Amino acid sequence: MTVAAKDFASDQEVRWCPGCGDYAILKAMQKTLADLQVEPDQTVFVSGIGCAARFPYYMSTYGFHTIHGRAPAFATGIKLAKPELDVWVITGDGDGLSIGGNHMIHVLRRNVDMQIVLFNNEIYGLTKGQYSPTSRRGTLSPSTPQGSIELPISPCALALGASARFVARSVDTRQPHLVEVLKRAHAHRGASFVEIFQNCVVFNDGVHSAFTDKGVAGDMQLHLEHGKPLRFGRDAEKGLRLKPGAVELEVVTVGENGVKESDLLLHDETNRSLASLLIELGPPHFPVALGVLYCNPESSYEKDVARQMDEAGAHPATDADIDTMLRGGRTWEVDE
Amino acid sequence: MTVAAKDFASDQEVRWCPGCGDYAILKAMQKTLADLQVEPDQTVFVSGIGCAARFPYYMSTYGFHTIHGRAPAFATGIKLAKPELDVWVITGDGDGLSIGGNHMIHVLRRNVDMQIVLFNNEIYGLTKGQYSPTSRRGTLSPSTPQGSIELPISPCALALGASARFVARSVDTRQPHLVEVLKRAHAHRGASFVEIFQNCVVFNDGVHSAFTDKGVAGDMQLHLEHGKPLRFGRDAEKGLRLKPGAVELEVVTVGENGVKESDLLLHDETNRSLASLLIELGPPHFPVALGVLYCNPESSYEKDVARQMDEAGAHPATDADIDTMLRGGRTWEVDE
Amino acid sequence: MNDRRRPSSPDARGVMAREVRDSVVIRFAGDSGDGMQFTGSQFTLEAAMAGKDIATFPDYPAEIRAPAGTTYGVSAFQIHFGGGDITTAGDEPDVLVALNPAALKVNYRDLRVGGLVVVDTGAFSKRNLAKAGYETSPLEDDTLAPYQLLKLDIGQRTLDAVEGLGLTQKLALRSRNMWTLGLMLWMFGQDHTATAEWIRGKFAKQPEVAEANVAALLAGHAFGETVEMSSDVVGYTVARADVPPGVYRTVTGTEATAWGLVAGTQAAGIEKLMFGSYPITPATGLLHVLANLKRFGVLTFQAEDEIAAICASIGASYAGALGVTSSSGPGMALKTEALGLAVGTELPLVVVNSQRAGPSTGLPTKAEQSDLFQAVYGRNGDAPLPVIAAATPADCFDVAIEAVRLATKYMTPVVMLSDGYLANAAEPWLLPSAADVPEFPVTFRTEPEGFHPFGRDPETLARPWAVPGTPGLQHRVGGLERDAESGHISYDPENHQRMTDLRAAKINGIARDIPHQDVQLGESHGTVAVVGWGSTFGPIYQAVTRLREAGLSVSHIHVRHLNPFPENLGELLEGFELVLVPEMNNGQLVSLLRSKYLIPAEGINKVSGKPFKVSEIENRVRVRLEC
Amino acid sequence: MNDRRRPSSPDARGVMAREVRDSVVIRFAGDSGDGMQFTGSQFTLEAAMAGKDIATFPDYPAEIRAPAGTTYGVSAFQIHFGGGDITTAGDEPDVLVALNPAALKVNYRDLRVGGLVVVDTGAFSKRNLAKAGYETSPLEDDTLAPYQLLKLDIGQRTLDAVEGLGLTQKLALRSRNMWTLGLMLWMFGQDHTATAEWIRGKFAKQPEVAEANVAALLAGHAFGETVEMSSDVVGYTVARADVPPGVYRTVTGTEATAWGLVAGTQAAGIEKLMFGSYPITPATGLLHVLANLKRFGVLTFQAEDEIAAICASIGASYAGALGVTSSSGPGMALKTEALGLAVGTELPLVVVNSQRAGPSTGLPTKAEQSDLFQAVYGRNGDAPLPVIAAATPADCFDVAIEAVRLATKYMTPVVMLSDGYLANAAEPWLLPSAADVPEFPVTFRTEPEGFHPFGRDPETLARPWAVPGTPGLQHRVGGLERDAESGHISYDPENHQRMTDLRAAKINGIARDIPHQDVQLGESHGTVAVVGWGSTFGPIYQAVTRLREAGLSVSHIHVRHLNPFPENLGELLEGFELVLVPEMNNGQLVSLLRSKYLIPAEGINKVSGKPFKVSEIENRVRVRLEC
Ligand SMILES: Cc1ncc(C[n+]2csc(CCOP(=O)(O)OP(=O)(O)O)c2C)c(N)n1
Ligand SMILES: Cc1ncc(C[n+]2csc(CCOP(=O)(O)OP(=O)(O)O)c2C)c(N)n1
Ligand code: SF4
Ligand code: SF4
Ligand SMILES: [Mg+2]
Ligand SMILES: [Mg+2]
Repeated sequence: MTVAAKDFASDQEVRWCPGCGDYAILKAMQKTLADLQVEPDQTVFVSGIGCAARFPYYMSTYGFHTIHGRAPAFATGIKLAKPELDVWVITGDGDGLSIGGNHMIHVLRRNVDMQIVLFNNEIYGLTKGQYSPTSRRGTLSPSTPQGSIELPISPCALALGASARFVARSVDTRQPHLVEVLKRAHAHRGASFVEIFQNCVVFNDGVHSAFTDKGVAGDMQLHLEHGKPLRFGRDAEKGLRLKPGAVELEVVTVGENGVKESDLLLHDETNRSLASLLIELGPPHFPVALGVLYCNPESSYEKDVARQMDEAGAHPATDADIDTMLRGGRTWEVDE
Repeated sequence: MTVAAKDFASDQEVRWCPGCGDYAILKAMQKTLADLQVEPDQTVFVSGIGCAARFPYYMSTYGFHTIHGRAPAFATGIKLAKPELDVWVITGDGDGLSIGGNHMIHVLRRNVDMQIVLFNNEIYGLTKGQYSPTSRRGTLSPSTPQGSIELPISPCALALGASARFVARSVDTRQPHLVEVLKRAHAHRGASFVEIFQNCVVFNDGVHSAFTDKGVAGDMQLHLEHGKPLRFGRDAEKGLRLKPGAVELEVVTVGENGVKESDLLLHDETNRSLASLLIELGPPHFPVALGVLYCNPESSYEKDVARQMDEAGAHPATDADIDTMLRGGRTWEVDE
Repeated sequence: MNDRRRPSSPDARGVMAREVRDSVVIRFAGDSGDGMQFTGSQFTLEAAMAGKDIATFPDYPAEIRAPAGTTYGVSAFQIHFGGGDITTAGDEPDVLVALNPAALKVNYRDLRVGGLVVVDTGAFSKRNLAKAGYETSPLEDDTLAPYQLLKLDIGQRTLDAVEGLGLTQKLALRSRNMWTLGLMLWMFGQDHTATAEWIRGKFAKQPEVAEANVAALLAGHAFGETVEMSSDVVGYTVARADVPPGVYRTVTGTEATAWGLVAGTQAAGIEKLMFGSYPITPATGLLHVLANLKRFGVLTFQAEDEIAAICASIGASYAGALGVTSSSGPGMALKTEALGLAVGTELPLVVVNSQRAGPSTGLPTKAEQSDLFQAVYGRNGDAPLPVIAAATPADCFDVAIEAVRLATKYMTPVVMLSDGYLANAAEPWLLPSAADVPEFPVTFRTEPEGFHPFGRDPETLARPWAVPGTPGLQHRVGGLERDAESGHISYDPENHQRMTDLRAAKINGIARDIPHQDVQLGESHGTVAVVGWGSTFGPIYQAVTRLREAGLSVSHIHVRHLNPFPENLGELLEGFELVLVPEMNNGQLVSLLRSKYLIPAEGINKVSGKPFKVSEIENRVRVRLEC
Repeated sequence: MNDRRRPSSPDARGVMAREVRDSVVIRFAGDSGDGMQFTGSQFTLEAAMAGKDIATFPDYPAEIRAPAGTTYGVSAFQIHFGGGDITTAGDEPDVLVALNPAALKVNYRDLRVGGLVVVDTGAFSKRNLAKAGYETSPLEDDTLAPYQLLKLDIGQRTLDAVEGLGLTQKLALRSRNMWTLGLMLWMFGQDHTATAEWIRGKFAKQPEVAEANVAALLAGHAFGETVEMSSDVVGYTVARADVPPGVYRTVTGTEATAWGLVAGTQAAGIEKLMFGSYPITPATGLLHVLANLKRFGVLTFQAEDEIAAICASIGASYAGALGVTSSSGPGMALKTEALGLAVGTELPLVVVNSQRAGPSTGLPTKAEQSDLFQAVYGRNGDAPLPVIAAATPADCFDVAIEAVRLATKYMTPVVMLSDGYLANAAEPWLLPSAADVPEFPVTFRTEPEGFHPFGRDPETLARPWAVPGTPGLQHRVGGLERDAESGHISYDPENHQRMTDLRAAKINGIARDIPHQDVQLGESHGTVAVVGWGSTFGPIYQAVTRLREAGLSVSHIHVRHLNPFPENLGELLEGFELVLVPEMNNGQLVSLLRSKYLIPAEGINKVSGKPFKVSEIENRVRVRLEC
């Protein structure tokens, strides 16, 4: 029996603001799971607190709406207790990078098998619009009436710095692309990190429009494909290459002053340094790199734990030999 | 009146294990401050908890031994309250990267003017030797009797991922080098991050010897100098260059099959991508890059805060006009 | 409405008579998007300026903007205004304004029987009825039988009013709330000029929006006048309160707290107030208000989490500023470790807890008093600190000043308890002048001679405040137990005992430095003492008033200092046969009182996320007295 | 030594007579590097195997390895062994072994007058004397006049013993402690074969080290025999305890807790115990022990901090494992937010708190009982949960099982209180057999029909445990208030009241499911009840024994269940004129008792980081009775 996208919708009314980018992500997720034909009862959505974090309530799978910033830790415990479960973490830029930054970097480093999806709207939505760690300098918000002054954090750069093995990006409203990225994340064994550029219509409307608006998308989005040259532009006329002898990318136009496609850099998902170069790109001078930036699998944490359990000759506690346990070590007998 | 290194020693007996690398760092720090002729009463050492974190007690400056992992937050408050103070944060790989990882990335991102010195001994010393986030895979410790299974975190890679503007490395026992690095960190306005490879004789003896031992140092240490070619080796015969057309470094020997010094990559402290390439290097195939990996100043947080205070026409609270404050907004008079 | 009628008489404008009322309770209800909070605040302002006494209760949903028309997206604002001293927002509205079916459904049951329901019929479409879960329209069946019903197509009338300003229908309908406000202002004989001005100010950048809102406001007001003769809209005159003369404003607990903190900082002679915080409902407002007070020496720091927020504030205090932090519910839990450090290192710190319904995330937008135990006992180790609580929005000003006084005089963290109700509720406030604020200047240690970081003032047992940057005072402090003199790390058992005793003695000693407990209402001994703390002040006060009017021997005692208690509190309570303690929790103050004074105090508890109704307390006391 | 002398008689080995003692207290003291903890444990083992009853008190510094020879680097291990039931490590040592001047300086004052001091003269060099802050050698002046002094050049004798094994002098001297142990074993007529074996096992990889240690051990023992005739070393025979027959081992609180958790997991029929923790003194030991129990279904997770540790454990429970976490002091404070979520979502969880001296970082290696308030009250909101405490190292086994029973039967987090003393102290333990462990199998929900995530067992009020992966039971849980049936988010005021009441009723109901409070010693009514909890059991028990021997009407009541209390506790306490509550805090249980039962209980408090001495409690009770 097959499950349709709508089968992944829970009976709960969705409570985001009308027009919120989260609706599109919810739909994309339901489509993804339907395409993958995953079993709702084997799937768990874990979240922290925030608008994004309400996500699990709207899925017909198992769901755990935990506390602010800690979802990766709960998810780790779930995965350790029941490795066969399919675990997704839904978080926001505040939940996952402000209060939750530490758990984020450690779950990535540990490489626990789960998909971590971060909705980046560059604002604290649920608490009514304060700037977040991803907000650009100068963001006006109730807590920064003169504009924020901190350098924003790049979620993917941080993930890479924390030695994540899978890092990807997509956009809330680009359903086909988003679904593909989510499938790649799901296919990856270990912790996969997906940043979704999401629009908060109420408190940060249009914050991503410099590269998401229909008009500019072509020129401002670089769609990555492993092994393919880094091409973009309305008619894919532009491309990226390494500045000769320097560790720096530059935009070139194929055809113009003798630039051939073969001069362009090829995308290599397994090259960490290339990934970090691509992550830094963005308006006005560069396009935003979307898709799988880095994918370089390593054995996952819960698998290695299971292996050590086996090596240690683990039994279920239910048939553990308590007497052996208590008598392991020096004992003596006192008789009548 | 000048201050000597010994003037920076407090009256407290130093309580680290005999032979601990921390002693050397303490000496180097005292020499650094003496060379810089800083004023002890204008200097504050802030730390969390751990062997490393005992550091402030041994300095004749002001010192605050706070709680585990939170030193950067305390230091931020100190700097905001009194920007003229010279603030140093002393932390360990557990204090600064395990429980304290989040504050670490945010203080770096905010770029608050302070020097953060992380003693990396790849172990939890004070709690008697459990593995830490920087411990290599397979580390045997009381909590990992079968060896640790997590991928270690690279402190400098994480700092860079968190958009730190100054990242450097040195070794506990290489005093001249360490003193130079500490001076550079001190000269940098904004948050400077310094990783010191430190030896825990009791719980992780010799963990860094693959590149710190006298015998191998020459071949396994790459000393960075801005603008200079990346050369290393006992007789500086070796060097690094970019693999043609790829984002990858390779070791070459100058003189051998036509490699000229001019082929070597020059160190550029301001190139973030180069820094991340260098950070990844290490035994067995590459040397460990020491010195200033990245230095690219940006206006610092507490300065921008001060600027906004001025723009807002701030007065000291002591001569704030309370009546104006209370009457700002709609008021009305009720008369007899 | 208070039913005592007076002979009707020509009112100010000399036209037909209005009915007279002592006080009225109105509740504005609509969608989160309908601007009910704004409508309510403006009505509050106009009423206050007309010399009415006032209490308000804003009640909004946790969702930012739930889908329009759903019951969980309903936002409401209740205001109780008139003569006499009004201390609660009122048990039962006399008038309910419902701008859509969901708003009606959620609120009508609270209305007093015979009360007036004003609905916008234009919003009662099939779709909206369905969204609210109504099969049939409550306007057609007998749902509203017990009430007077006033049906108006407010939407249409608003459109008419703004016609010609060239607004889209969507935008035009945004002014429905102003039309409604206009009508209500007329109905209760209020002016509307302040509101018109206010609107023009707020929408200065969008003149057409400003004009639309003003037009709607005036139209609503005019509507009242024109239909005046018809029976279905009656005007009322509501009594003025005879309040003391002076300059007034409306104030919320959040504003009063912010201003009190600044005033306290000045009173202590400290140059900088460093407020470190991380957003959380309902504490966030304090961050927002303080972020706009830089001019007065306030520096705000939005940290990465609550732990960093309190740590940065402690760091600021260590460096000579006044460190302040604030949070609610889960965020307060995260601060407990660092609070222990502030206790151990004996640094001043003010922690403002805007309590919300728990446990865990609980009900973020609902008020509760369930963090008292946490404030007094919620740390590892014996870690005593002072705890005080505010009673009303305006009282937050004085309590915040007191918090600063205790923190700086005794070198200790202080927890100030507020709650989600106080934070958002507004009341008119007779403005104090700077001159009224008590002075309690701190002295920073500067003399190196004989300096001991943990030497103590024999009087207060406070240690010196020695700030980095002071020549010759270099020293180290930390969380490990400190030698009673030098502050150096000390593992000596006797020293630990001594320090533990000193920390306890210092905080207990504060009891000698606070006012004796007074009696709010009634005699200082008698049958029943109703003892309260925090925002239950209003309902308790009214309930006790009524009980006393009914001739019962009941007194009201309101405790501001919860740790330590005023010296005479035990003795005072001994004077009553029965001590009843109403709390919006499962019995926290009551257990502190029982433990400390061994009196058989009994709790009256409500944990529904809503404030007590006066009648609830009144009845519980009566019931207890009968049996 | 107990001074009651018996006629000396030929001992086992038929040689010259030994003096006979009921029980003896020895303290081994030296540098952190001298292996005193190891020496003490081995002596413990030998004594226990010889059928003595035993109590020990390891006392080590916070510094890992402070510079050799300094007073703050001194590590000590005290053991009390002999006949009769021994429940404390003894107030005053009869014998002090001091391997350097610092060890002597820190410890000699505790020695009973007339007691024996054994020193290694080789270690009393000028340098070491200076390090310990001695101008003149205490061996030369009259510092030790009140005691018997036995001066031996242990260093030299050790070197002689290991000569020929080709060890460096540095390495050779490492065996000083074994030589000393050998002598002490001889002095008290103990065997040494187990130790020899143990050494060979431990140093299997370094045979020369093993041999050196064994050689030193034998030499020390032989020394006793050979110098036997001389007066300065006398042998003793210490009484055996007549303990019940069976298989014994020595056990620390940490080990017993670990094993109890595993036994409890099995008793509950759960396959996996998921222990999430972050290292902290003195809780860390539990992580170390459990990390070696994978064979028994234990999975350990060292998290990045305490918050992640408890959250991962809650996640594991949510997924059907038994989630357990553990910490101390500051680490416990960090868990309070997540604890609230476990209360709200009603998931089983065991939290083991090895209490240490606070506040804040406090004295990490010293024991205290000052987290009781935090355990019972230290969360935001009304968040009730069960709290139980262990009395002795072995008792940790039963208490851990009880914690698992309550957590799984009532779907609630449970706090188990231990402390730094229990964690490290050892006692002989008559091993239970698996068969003795009670069974309390959980039933995981599998039936979709009529499944309500927050439906409740009418008996226990526990909600069903429905684990992800179970077909048809998909549901959502979280920290926002949940509908009493469906578990969906509910902002309904009545529902919040109902859920608050249910949460309270569920925990209070546990009182019906735990044993009635019994009396440990003495009558169930009388003049004085001395009420204790946790590790003060031993000293209170001894003090009450002595008071009763002195004919006073004093009873000992030990409370294991601290929240809720046993149903009959109040009634029981009513039966005494005076209730005294000794605690290693500033009065926490005493205030819970006063508040709950309105009895004028009084505290006997000690907050020095050291356990009560029997005499301290005895005297405080006597003093209180006189006046
Ligand atoms: C411990 C704690 N601190 C603070 C909060 C308040 N809070 C809830 S969500 C949130 C930030 C949400 O921002 P983000 O993660 O970006 O999610 P969004 O609402 O933007 O989707 C905050 C500060 C909380 N619930 N708990
Ligand atoms: C909140 C809290 N958790 C845990 C601890 C215990 N603890 C103290 S130091 C430390 C780790 C120290 O490791 P590191 O930072 O690398 O410092 P090192 O001792 O190696 O120099 C831990 C886990 C603590 N003191 N406080
Ligand atoms: S506040 Fe922003 S993020 Fe939150 S629901 Fe509304 S639109 Fe979406
Ligand atoms: S444990 Fe290691 S890090 Fe700590 S003091 Fe000893 S040697 Fe140094
Ligand atoms: Mg966001
Ligand atoms: Mg370390």
